[in-house]
Amino acid sequence: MASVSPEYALLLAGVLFCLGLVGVIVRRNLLFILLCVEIMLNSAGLAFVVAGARWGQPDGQVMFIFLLTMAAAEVAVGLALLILHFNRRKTLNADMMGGG
Amino acid sequence: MLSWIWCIPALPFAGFLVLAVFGGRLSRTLTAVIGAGSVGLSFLAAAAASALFVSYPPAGSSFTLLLWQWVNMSGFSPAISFTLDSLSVVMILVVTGVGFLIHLYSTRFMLDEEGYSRFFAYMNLFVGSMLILVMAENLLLLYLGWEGVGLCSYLLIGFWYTDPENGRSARKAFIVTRIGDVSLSVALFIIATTLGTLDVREIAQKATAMWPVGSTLAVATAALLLGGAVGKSAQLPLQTWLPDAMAGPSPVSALIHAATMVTAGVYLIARTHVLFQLAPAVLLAVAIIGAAGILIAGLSATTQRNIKRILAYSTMSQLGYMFLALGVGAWSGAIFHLVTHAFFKSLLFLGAGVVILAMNHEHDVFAMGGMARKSPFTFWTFLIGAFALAAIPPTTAGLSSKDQILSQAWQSGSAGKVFWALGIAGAFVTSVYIFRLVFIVFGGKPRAAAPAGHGHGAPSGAGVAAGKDGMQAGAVMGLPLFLLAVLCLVGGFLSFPQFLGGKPILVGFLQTTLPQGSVAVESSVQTEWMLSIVAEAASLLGIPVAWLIVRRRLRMPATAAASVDNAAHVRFLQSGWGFDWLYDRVLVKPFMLLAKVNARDVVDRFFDGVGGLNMLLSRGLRWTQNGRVRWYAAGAAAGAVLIVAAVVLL
Amino acid sequence: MNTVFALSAVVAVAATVLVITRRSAVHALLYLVVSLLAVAVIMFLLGAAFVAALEVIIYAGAIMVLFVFVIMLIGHESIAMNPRAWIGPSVMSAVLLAELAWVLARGRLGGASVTEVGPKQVGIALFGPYLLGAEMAAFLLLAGLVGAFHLGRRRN
Amino acid sequence: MSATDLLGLFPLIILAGASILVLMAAAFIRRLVVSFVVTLVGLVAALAFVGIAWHHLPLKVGALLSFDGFVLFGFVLILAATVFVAISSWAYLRGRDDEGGDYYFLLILSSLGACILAASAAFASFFLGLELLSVSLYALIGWRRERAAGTEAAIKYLILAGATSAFVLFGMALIYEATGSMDLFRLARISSADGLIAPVGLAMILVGIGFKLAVVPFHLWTPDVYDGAPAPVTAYIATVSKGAMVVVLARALGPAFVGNGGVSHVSTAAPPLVAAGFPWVFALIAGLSMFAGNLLALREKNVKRILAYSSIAHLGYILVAFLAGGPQALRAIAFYLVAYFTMTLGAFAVISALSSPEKDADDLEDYTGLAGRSPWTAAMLTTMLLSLAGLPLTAGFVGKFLILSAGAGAELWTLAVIIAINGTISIFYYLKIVSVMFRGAEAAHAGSTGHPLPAEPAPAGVPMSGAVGAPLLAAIAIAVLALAVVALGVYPAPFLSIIGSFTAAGG
Amino acid sequence: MMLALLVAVPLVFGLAGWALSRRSTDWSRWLTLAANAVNLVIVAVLWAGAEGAFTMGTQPPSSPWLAQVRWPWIPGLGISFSLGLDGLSLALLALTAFLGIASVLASWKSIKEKAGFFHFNLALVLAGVNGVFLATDLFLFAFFWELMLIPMYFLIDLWGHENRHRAAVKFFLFTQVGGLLMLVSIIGLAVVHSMASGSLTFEYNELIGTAMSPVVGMMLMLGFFVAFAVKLPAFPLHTWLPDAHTEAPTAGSVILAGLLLKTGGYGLIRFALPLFPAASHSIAPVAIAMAVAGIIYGGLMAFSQSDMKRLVAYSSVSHLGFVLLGIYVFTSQALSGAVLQMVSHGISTGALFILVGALQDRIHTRDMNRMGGLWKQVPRMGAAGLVLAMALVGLPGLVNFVAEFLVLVGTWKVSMAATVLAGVGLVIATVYALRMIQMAFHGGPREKWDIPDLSVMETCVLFVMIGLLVGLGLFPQPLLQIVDKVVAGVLAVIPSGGGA
Repeated sequence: MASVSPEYALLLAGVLFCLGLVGVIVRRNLLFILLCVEIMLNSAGLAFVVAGARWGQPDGQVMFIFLLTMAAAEVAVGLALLILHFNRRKTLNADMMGGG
Repeated sequence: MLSWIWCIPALPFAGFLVLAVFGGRLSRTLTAVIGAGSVGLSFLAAAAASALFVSYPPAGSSFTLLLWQWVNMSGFSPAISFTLDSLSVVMILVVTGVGFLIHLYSTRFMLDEEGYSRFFAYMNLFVGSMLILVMAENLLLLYLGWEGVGLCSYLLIGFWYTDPENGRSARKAFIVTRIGDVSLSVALFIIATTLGTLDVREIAQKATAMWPVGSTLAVATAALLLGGAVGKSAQLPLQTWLPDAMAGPSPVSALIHAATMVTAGVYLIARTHVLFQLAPAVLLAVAIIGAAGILIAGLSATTQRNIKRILAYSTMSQLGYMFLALGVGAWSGAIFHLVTHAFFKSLLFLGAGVVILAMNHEHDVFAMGGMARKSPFTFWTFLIGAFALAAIPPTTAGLSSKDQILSQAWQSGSAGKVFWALGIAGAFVTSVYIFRLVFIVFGGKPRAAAPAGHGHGAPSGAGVAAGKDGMQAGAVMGLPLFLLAVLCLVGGFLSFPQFLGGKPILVGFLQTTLPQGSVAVESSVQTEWMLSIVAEAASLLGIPVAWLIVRRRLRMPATAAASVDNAAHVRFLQSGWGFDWLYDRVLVKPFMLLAKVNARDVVDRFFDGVGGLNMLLSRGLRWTQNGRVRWYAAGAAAGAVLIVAAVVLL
Repeated sequence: MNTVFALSAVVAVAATVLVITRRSAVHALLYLVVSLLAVAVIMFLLGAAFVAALEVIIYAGAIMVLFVFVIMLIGHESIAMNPRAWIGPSVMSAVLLAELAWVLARGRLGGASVTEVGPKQVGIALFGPYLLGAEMAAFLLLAGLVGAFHLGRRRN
Repeated sequence: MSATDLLGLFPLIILAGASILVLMAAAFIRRLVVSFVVTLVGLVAALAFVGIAWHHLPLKVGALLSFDGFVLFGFVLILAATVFVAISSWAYLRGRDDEGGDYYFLLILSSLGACILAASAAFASFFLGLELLSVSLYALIGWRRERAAGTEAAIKYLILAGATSAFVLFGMALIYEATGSMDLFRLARISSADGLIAPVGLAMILVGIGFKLAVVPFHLWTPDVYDGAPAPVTAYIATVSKGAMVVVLARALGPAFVGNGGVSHVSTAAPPLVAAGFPWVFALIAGLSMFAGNLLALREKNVKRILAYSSIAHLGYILVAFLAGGPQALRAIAFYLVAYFTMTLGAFAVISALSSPEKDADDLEDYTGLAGRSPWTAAMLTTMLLSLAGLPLTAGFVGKFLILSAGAGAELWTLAVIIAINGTISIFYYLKIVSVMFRGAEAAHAGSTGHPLPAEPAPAGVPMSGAVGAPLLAAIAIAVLALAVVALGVYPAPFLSIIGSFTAAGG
Repeated sequence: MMLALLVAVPLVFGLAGWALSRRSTDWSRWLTLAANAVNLVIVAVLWAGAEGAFTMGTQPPSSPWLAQVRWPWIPGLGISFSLGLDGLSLALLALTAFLGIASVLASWKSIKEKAGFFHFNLALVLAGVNGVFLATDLFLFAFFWELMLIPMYFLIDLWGHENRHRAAVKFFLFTQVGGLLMLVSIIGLAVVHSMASGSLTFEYNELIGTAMSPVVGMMLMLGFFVAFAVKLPAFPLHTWLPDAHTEAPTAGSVILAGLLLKTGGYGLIRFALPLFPAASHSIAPVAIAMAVAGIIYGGLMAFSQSDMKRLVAYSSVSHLGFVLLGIYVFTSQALSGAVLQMVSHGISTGALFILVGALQDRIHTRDMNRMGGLWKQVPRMGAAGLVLAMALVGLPGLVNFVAEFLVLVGTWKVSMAATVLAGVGLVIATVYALRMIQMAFHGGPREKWDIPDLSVMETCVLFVMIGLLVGLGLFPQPLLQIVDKVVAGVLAVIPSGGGA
């Protein structure tokens, strides 16, 4: 098992995180926005794993597991809301949402 | 012994209070009784007090009655206290005496006006304030009376308030004099702060002790006092209010704007003559102002059409004589002329009042005429007044006082001669304008039929009927005229020129308060004769001149007359040398403009701006609340970037 | 610095880029699965085999399937993006990334190697010190469940 | 961990149990009142156990949770607030065809999350508590499925919460990577010695915190969500989720500011965090939040949104005290939290009491003539608004005073003056509401009432009318809150000493 | 004990009146009236005591206070409920009770709707004002200071005229910004003091003489100064006043002009000067400039108004310029004059507002262009208006004259220019006062009004007030003596103060 420099892995996580962020801001489609949130969370998870690996502790992976559950819960509720919204508005365009 | 003199001013005040509170519900008779009676009683009291004062002269020949401490602070403790000395004795006698006669006259004169009780309330208030003014022991109390008479003058000028024009004149009078008052009050500040007292006698002592002659403080103080005096006494440059003040009823003009209030300035200077002696420059200024006033006002008087305005300008010019007297240090001479002037000028005004009433409130002399035939009594009394004013025998009032003034002017140093010359010229002008008036009004036959009244208050038909002639008007209006006429005839003997075998009774009496001034050096009898002969000549010369002027003017066809009246110099003189025009441009207009421009407080615009700015920011920020989740996320991301940047860089 | 890592990293990034640029949700989903798998590989390389497996099973498996269901439910619509919308965000994240990269660069690149942490240790940690955490996670899921249940319920 | 340490857990355990119980009960007896009563009992019981735990401070449960006086203070705050929200929710849900079982379940769970957040000692618990709170709120915000605004508000909240959580997690990961520690209290000791990664991580965590506190620039979601959510839930978001976050913030980062004079004293032997320019960040956030919140509210016509904006400003005030640091500041924060909770809950309680099944009472229009129709309600709302404006006789005044003294103590003059200015700006819109309430009354006198709400159901509108059940209870709750506001404003001394003991004990 | 009553009585009576007003609104009227009557009695008793103290010198020279109350309130913060009474407070408390009665009577008939709440607010304001005049704990002072605003806001916003809402908010905002800055300064002062002495306290007597650097002193002093200058109101900060005065109901205007403005002057004398002598001394030139500017500008504005209430409001700006002037020249005459001016302005302007209010109740306009020749209709009003106009002018014989004269005498020593300019202000006062009389009562009637003259009650109220003006004008000494000690005390601490 060759060594992987944590810094590069962290860098990768950073890249993914930023891509996710860009997606959240740019995409109009709520579904995509949710996807991008997932990307961000996932990259955070990766970062945790990296950190855990850096110190050789399991805590990182434990955090990743918690993160996973949280992501699941979030997605569940999120998608439920999405459907509710779509059934009413017949569109997923985020900018079509009222308020402001 | 004299501790009851407080009731001399108190009586008119009591009258005022009664009339003010119950005025509406009192019958006219009762009102008249209270109004005139209070002043009458006050006169009796004054007389008694004077008698006591003369027969048992108090220590230091002045009696002071301390009622209570007004303000009592470290370094500033004026009291409410009256003083009785020769000067105030003379003044209270004039004020209450002449005042009473005029009240008496008014009871009939005003009979048909509404606001009868209001009139007498104001008049009583005036007499009270005037008495406070002349009896005040310290300048602050004097100032109280000073403002009081100013207020009454305002109220009485505007007595017929329904006519806005009267209101204007009244306000003008109050405001212009008020300007003088401010200068006076500043003088009080200086005295109070530097001498630490406002008591006249203490001021005299301390000032002489602390201020060298001609010192800045002395000059400043005297100048500021003079400012107050010219305001009240309608001298240059604050004289413009007096002619307009004639909007008031004739008795008011007689009492306030001839006999008493306008002379307050003279009284003030006489009172504080010590300070003026410390400021020769100012004293000279007083003389100059006086001399100039004599001619400026006199010349204006020669061109007026309104009978009362003629008398008003005459008053100004006579006050000019008093100022001239003060200026040359003839304090008692000034007071003497003040007294005689009170006699003949009030007589003239009251007479004019009768005429006006008879002419149904017509003021234009050219609309009058033939009054001599219509009401001989008024004519003769008026004529006596005219003679007195012009200082022509057989009347003695004007004669002796003016003669004294001129002779003292003559003796008062180099400038004196000039002043004397001006005085002589003034004497000539005086007789010109007064006899012009007499000829026009009383000579010839009635010109314009008495036009309908200008409708002050009630249609004064009864007034006309009664007012045709003082005699027919009954004793009530006739008596004052008669008594005043007598006073004009004999009043001069109060201080008849010695070279004519007279005695300076009044002057001697005043000695205790007012030093003789330059009269001390009694000049030779020849000069005295020469001076008075010249003066007489000048006065007498005026009569034919006046006759010619009048005759020419009356023979003219209307158009020519109009063209003459519209000649530039005539209008210039009529307008009182254009002072009104000047002040209007320089002061009134700009003030009005400023007020107009800034009616909506400019400062407030600034605060409105602040509010507007907030609202603007609010609107700008609300634009960020566009409801777009992506935008919100972007905001958060931007925040993240900034914070991370801050952390990394700081 | 081995090639496998580099390769999977490239794949992950590329796939993610494709995810956020696709018009069709289904395509994006597939790319996301790819990227997740790549990430899983990296985790494996980092010696975290257990979570690598979880990544594949739960993330790429369960969660993505949820998305698929939703797409099936509501049919995928494609919403146009205007190209200029990309500039701002891209710049912003570029800055963020730069900051991050800079910070990391100032760190010790190519430093200590990683030590493998096996499932056993993870399990012990999870049900040892993190026991309460596990409980909380349970409630978290329950909350999500109930919430989704309420929201998804048809009007009664 | 010893047995006594478990005492700290009891409140949490009870909450968890209560939530399950509610779910069960709802499954069998589908009655709103039942769920409500169970919830109430659970909350009260939890409060009781807080009292017990109080005597055994400080407690530490494993690595994840630790309890000191301030945490318990937070518990009391959260639980009490939840009680009031539960009460007004009862009145609110009534007549909205809903047995409310899972509503109350989620309410309890979110409170549980808030408590965990407050008590968290490690990243894991911090993050889990945060998520528990958020995830429960998603559903609660979108509770009224029939209302588009609700759903959309929920979606927005979900997306932003998710994204910001990602920030938090990534930040945590960075810190863990840099320091090898996931101890929450390690944050305060982060310094340049830890390299630059750790501070960056902390910065990213702040994003999440800022989002929950709704301070500039993470505040943008506030008005939409406040507007869309049901009134009681809005009250909950405004109070509990922020309060919990403030508590944990004060615990985790407060120590970093203790003893230093704040911004003006960066030089003096300051703790590491200060060196890293965090004080400036906080100062900036505080100032901007005050201005943004108050300015935004100026032109707003929707009462819920006005309160949203004003809450942004109020958090700005609190941050000033937080920045000041030290026991004084802690006391100020605590008192201001209580004041803020009381008046915000009160205001929203009135709003939800006035709301009809069709729509929440959020238009300014709806309040014209309230004083005429139901003077007591108007009086209550006026009290709350005057308190929010920080006028005397109310808790708001004392609170603002304490904040200012804390700020002055640390010589944060600029911020103090900014508070003064903002206090003035805020007056404008609070008075606008008050004026409208009374103004309409005059209109009513003149015969033309504005846009009155239907008198029914406006239960609190006639609180003393002997209406039974929910309305009466809601009315009582409102009255209690109003009394509390006045009491705290008139005679705060005893309460201050209580807070003092809380903040001191085992802190 | 009695001091606390002064605050408590209006509060309790007001509440009772409100509660009972459900039965009959007269309850609220009578009770508010009673509250003020009680206060008047209390003040009278205290005054008698004070006289005794002065004559017998029983008052301990050590403490300036004639009476004190101090109960713990928030010990944790060094805050106590402490009240203190000295000559200054006494004079103003008397004024408060008196004007309270006047305003209740003046609005006896005119307030019909929600009279209970109205009188509750009235009582609350009075309680707040009394508190302000008594508080010797700075926190308590700030507390009362803000407390005054709320009921005043309601008085304007609910019972005011056309633009009442805007005016009310404007009034509140202006005063609030000052109040909050003052709060900051108060706290700052307490902090500075605690840093020096180690004990946190807000007690006036302990904070007095706190040493601090010039800069800090100036900063803190400015906080106070702004608050008081806004309330006074001093020249550039005056613009809230005309709106508030114009829109407020009669009683509101009376309280506002008669009392609330006085709290500004009181604050300056009680707090700004003694607490920050050095800073006050260095800011004096600015203050004097503001004062003079206010005197002239206010007069000019008053002249250009056609709304009678606005005219009076601006005249207040002008007259309170004298107060500011008198305070900041630091001479005993000027300072006594300033206090006297506060009292005289309170009475005269109060009376003027009652008069204008009565007029407006009858002809439903304040526009003087629609009045004119009213004297025929309502001679009593005319007469009262005339006297009060003379009060504006500062006619001798009325207390206003004594006050202004004292101020100016005191000022002359310090700044001749200021004195002269203020004198010009007096001329302008004449101009606008006479203009008011002319437009309202003199001249020909512009419109046909058929209105009743002053009612018996109104006549009595005005008669008493005018009587007071004259009485104090001739016998100001008792009042001056009461405040003499305070004046001396204040000037003793000013660097160059105590100038005879």
